[in-house]
Amino acid sequence: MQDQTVRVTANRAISPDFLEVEFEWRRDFGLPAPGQFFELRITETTAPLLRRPYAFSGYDPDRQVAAMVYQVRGQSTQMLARREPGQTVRVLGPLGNAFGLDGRPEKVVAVAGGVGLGPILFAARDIAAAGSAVRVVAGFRTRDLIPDRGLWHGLETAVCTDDGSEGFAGNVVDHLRSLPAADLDGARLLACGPMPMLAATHRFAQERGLVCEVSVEEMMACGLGVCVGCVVERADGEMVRVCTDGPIFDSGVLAWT
Amino acid sequence: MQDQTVRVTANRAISPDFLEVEFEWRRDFGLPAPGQFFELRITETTAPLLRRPYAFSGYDPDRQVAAMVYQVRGQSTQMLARREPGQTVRVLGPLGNAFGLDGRPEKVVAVAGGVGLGPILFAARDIAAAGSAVRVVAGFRTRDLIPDRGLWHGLETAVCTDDGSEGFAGNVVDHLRSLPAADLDGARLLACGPMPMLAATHRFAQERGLVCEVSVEEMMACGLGVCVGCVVERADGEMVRVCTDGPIFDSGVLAWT
Amino acid sequence: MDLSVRIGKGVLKNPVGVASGTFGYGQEFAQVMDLDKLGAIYTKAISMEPRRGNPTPRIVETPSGMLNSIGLANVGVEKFVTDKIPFLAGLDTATVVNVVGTTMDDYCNVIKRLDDIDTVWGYEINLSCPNVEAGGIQFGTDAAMIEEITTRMRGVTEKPLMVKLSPNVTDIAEMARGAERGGADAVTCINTLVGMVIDTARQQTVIARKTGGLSGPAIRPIGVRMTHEVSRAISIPVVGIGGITNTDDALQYLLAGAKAVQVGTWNFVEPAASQDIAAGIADYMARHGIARIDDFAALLDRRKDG
Amino acid sequence: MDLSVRIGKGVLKNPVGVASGTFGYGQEFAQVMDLDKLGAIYTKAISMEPRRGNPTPRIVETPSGMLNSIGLANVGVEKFVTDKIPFLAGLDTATVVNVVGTTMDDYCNVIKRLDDIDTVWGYEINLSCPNVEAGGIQFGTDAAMIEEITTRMRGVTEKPLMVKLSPNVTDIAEMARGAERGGADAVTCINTLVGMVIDTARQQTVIARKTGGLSGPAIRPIGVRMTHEVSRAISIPVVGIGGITNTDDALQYLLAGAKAVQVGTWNFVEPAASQDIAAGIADYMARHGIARIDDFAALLDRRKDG
Ligand SMILES: Cc1cc2nc3c(=O)[nH]c(=O)nc-3n(C[C@H](O)[C@H](O)[C@H](O)COP(=O)(O)OP(=O)(O)OC[C@H]3O[C@@H](n4cnc5c(N)ncnc54)[C@H](O)[C@@H]3O)c2cc1C
Ligand SMILES: Cc1cc2nc3c(=O)[nH]c(=O)nc-3n(C[C@H](O)[C@H](O)[C@H](O)COP(=O)(O)OP(=O)(O)OC[C@H]3O[C@@H](n4cnc5c(N)ncnc54)[C@H](O)[C@@H]3O)c2cc1C
Ligand SMILES: Cc1cc2nc3c(=O)[nH]c(=O)nc-3n(C[C@H](O)[C@H](O)[C@H](O)COP(=O)(O)O)c2cc1C
Ligand SMILES: Cc1cc2nc3c(=O)[nH]c(=O)nc-3n(C[C@H](O)[C@H](O)[C@H](O)COP(=O)(O)O)c2cc1C
Ligand code: FES
Ligand code: FES
Repeated sequence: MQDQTVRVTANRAISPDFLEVEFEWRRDFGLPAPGQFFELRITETTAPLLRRPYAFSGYDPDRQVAAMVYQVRGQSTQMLARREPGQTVRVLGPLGNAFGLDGRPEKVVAVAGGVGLGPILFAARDIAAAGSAVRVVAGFRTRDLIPDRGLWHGLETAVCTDDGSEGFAGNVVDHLRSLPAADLDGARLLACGPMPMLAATHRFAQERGLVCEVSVEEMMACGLGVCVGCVVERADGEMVRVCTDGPIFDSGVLAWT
Repeated sequence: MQDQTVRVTANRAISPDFLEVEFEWRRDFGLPAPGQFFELRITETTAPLLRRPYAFSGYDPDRQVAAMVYQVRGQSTQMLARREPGQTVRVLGPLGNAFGLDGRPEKVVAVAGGVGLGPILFAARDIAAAGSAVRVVAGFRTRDLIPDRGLWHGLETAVCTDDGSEGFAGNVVDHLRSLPAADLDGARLLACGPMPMLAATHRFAQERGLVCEVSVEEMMACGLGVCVGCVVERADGEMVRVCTDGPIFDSGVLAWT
Repeated sequence: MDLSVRIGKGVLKNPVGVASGTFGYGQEFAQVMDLDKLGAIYTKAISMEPRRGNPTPRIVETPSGMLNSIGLANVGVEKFVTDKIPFLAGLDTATVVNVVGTTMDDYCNVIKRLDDIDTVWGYEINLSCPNVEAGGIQFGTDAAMIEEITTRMRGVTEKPLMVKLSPNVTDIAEMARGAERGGADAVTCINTLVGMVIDTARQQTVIARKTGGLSGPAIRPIGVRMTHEVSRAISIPVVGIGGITNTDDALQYLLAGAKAVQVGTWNFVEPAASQDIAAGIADYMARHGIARIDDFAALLDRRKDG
Repeated sequence: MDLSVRIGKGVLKNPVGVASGTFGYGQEFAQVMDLDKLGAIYTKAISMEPRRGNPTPRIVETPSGMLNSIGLANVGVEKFVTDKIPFLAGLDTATVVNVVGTTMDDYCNVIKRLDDIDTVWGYEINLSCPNVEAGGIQFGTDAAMIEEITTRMRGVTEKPLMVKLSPNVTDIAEMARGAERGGADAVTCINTLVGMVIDTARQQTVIARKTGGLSGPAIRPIGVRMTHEVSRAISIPVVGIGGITNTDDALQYLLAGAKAVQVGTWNFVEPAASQDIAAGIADYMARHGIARIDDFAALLDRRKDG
């Protein structure tokens, strides 16, 4: 884990909804693993005050460049979207744990909702490179919001749209349900996206007796485990911190209310 | 007076101390006159919160571009220095009154300290164009801080350095004192710079019986005359607002303590 | 949909006003916005005699806020009547006169001088002044004193009377109850918090009078919280203020329990911001099926999704 | 030049500490900074029993600040002794334990449990909790209650005892005097201000428990002002805190009258910031010919240039 001021090397829209930023990440900062995140700060101001957590969407060890897929939501992402190549940001990481809690699985279905796509593609590429079978399921509201397909080049990917305007008509869990049972047999599910999607994926995994790893989002102040702001409840009643005990959890250990 | 979001067209260092920014200023915003100022806002954040006042250093009615010379002091000027051509800022103006309180004088000595240089050169060029005699006196700490001389191209300009490393050795008032009395006879003094320099110029003008117009700086919150934060005292005891009653005052009407 | 707000015997056509001390007497802003879109203009504080105000520096910026120590500089009530009222009278918006004094009589005398003027819609009483008769303790930090001064002012006017509350207290709800008992028609919540900035190079406070009032977005969470607390403690309307910059901020105050709002410091940053907030509120009401301002009060934390 | 600070029977090697609740128990920050550069680590609040804390969301950002409603989640004193003390004991910096409870006995019991442990340097008493024996009013908003609880704690320890003051009061100097009368060795000034943020889309407060404590640069002017006020009202040292991000901010507190400072929320933004502030203060002292921390007190507003 390192705290560094680094140069942005690219920053561009990849869909009407998503942007992708690339930035220097020297090997000696620590190699980012899929599922891990970093805390980004736009400097020169105290508003926004806190850093924001973002999941890595890829890492190129040769160029020593990391990537992240994001969506403009508020002040911090607005300011990030205006950063041009050559300008700097501050990054602290890699933080948190990674997908593959229990060792690298043999067969994986990786499910993405919204900007969850970034870490899911990172994980899928990593798993495919290690020789495991992997299938990506990515959900979008409508066809116009689907990013450049080059993004998942080389990965078996099913696109779902809520309005049926392209690919599978329905959400990602509807799609899982539509798959032949054999396709999922013994598969590990990985999921990243909004809470309701994670909950639905978890329930589906329970029904089918599958292990499901979810990447959880919670408001974070520190990202370092000290403020105790980002807790979620486990099924056993313990409060655990998303930033240091997660963000990846076996969905079976969490309390889903 | 208009409040507008405009594009920066140029923004570059002109000395180790000074930068010059140029930005769109449509004729219908109102033509800036020398001595007038505008209030600039770096958007997207509430820190810095308040706009900052800056004096125009020039206006090109053909290109419809205004200019301003500035110095990086705090948060707002730091952020401004990072603005690249094509990016935007918000500007409100033209505000305040202009040099030439009492009509256009025949003979002018225009005295600048620090970033006071911007409005002084604007005034000098304007006065020269109108056919009056004008001489510029510009003070700097040392030779290395003197900007590109192209800035005062075509204007009779005396450079002073506090350490004598170039031009006249001493401050701008020392220089005035060194001039043959005839050079100043009947001249109007214009002065823009730090308060102690304005006070010294005022005293000099009193000694010689000259009229002296000073551009006064005070902390401003609104720039519009409503907060009553920017007041200075007149010799008659009245409090007047720098933003709307000034920023240019006949030095004789102010209380110099 | 009805944007109007009833306060005592008066009605504001919409809930959005501009705060005392941040809008002068209206004139300066006419160049950049349409003043008739405002529900009310709260004037700079008016005292019986003109006041020069405090020495400079009077202003310093702080993170997402500012301190001011203007010292209630104003033209005095006579000049206000002759020089400022005529312009305000021509507007289609309520003129609420912010009143200050150093004795209870002072306050009453300002009101008496103005009460016959039709175009003075009502009063907002600024209690963050030292009471010279009570050894200089601020009018606004003692509930009994608030009740007494409100009662006395109530005796001299039937026009809407709002009491502006200081946030520099342990229990602001108690202060509000004092105002309500004294007969106020509304309370304004909040005035500035006392703050200090030190120039470490010069080893001096930046503000000449050492402390100043903190305003701006920095204090918004405090204003919203106090509005929430006060609106649950009294039954007269609360006018919410502190750090409002846009429609969303104004809606926070309305959801917290305010019936009207004021934009203060932000007028310095975006002079035309206030004119769009009333329209923004109307738009929100339309989208959420809210028929009138009074209906905001019941919306917060119904936890329909829980 | 001497950077050390005497508080009661203890000495801090330099005036810069990290605030309770913003630094965990130190361990997490060892990766990004040199903890031995700190004068003190103020631990997360410790209560007799472990506490789960409040429901989430517990945190929301505000302009140049944040609200937190962690609810004093902590591991409890026993686990603190077994799991956290060993790491802290290995550091060359003072461990100040921040203590909470809901009865006066609670507070005293935490201190009794810890007092024999050599590496516990002293205590900081967090009074922004409801006193269940006094109908839930906060310990920190009543000077008599502050005096009483301080007296009781003074009875069980000779170690440095600091009382942390709440800014949510009309007269913080009076609270400080209560602590001084009770026998405190210092006061910490300030804890968080109560604030609220409303999510207008969901018509809910963002914080699950509705209100949270406002901290960060937004409150710095309030902290500096209260430090100025308090340090003139008592003769025991004041530890200044609120919105400190760098040396200049820390110097504002020292010039206002503080003898030591704490960095809080800013640890989340720049985790290593605190380690450089002591050096920054030393540098300033060298440039201004200030021999010891005590000499800061006399510098403000001498108006040498006036
Ligand atoms: C582990 C983790 C990984 C994430 N990865 C990504 C990613 O790869 N791409 C991406 O676009 N977003 C990601 N997010 C969400 C990202 O943190 C928010 O989009 C970002 O904080 C928005 O900041 P803002 O200032 O633009 O918006 P704001 O105006 O601050 O907030 C907009 C919304 O974003 C959420 N949010 C704000 N601050 C935080 C915070 N400190 N922690 C968590 N959520 C917050 C809230 O729901 C808020 O309503 C991740 C969050 C977590 C916890
Ligand atoms: C009428 C007028 C014309 C000016 N023209 C120029 C100009 O042409 N070029 C230029 O570089 N500067 C000019 N200034 C000064 C300029 O406003 C400050 O340099 C600027 O505010 C610095 O902002 P900052 O955020 O970078 O620094 P900050 O950190 O905010 O402040 C640094 C210092 O700048 C001064 N300052 C800050 N805010 C204000 C304010 N609102 N009003 C006045 N002074 C302030 C204070 O002395 C402060 O200590 C002018 C000021 C006035 C009043
Ligand atoms: C420069 C300035 C002058 C003010 N003058 C007055 C005043 O005369 N009377 C008054 O009641 N409040 C005065 N206030 C307080 C504001 O009306 C308002 O209560 C406060 O600024 C909080 O709102 P804001 O955060 O939107 O600015 C003044 C505030 C500022 C910034
Ligand atoms: C997340 C968080 C948790 C806190 N927990 C405690 C606590 O346990 N005990 C305490 O006395 N103060 C606690 N505080 C208050 C801080 O110690 C400090 O007084 C306050 O945040 C103001 O300082 P700052 O602006 O530098 O953060 C907490 C603050 C934050 C932000
Ligand atoms: S964000 Fe602070 S503990 Fe997780
Ligand atoms: S800056 Fe507000 S009156 Fe001049």
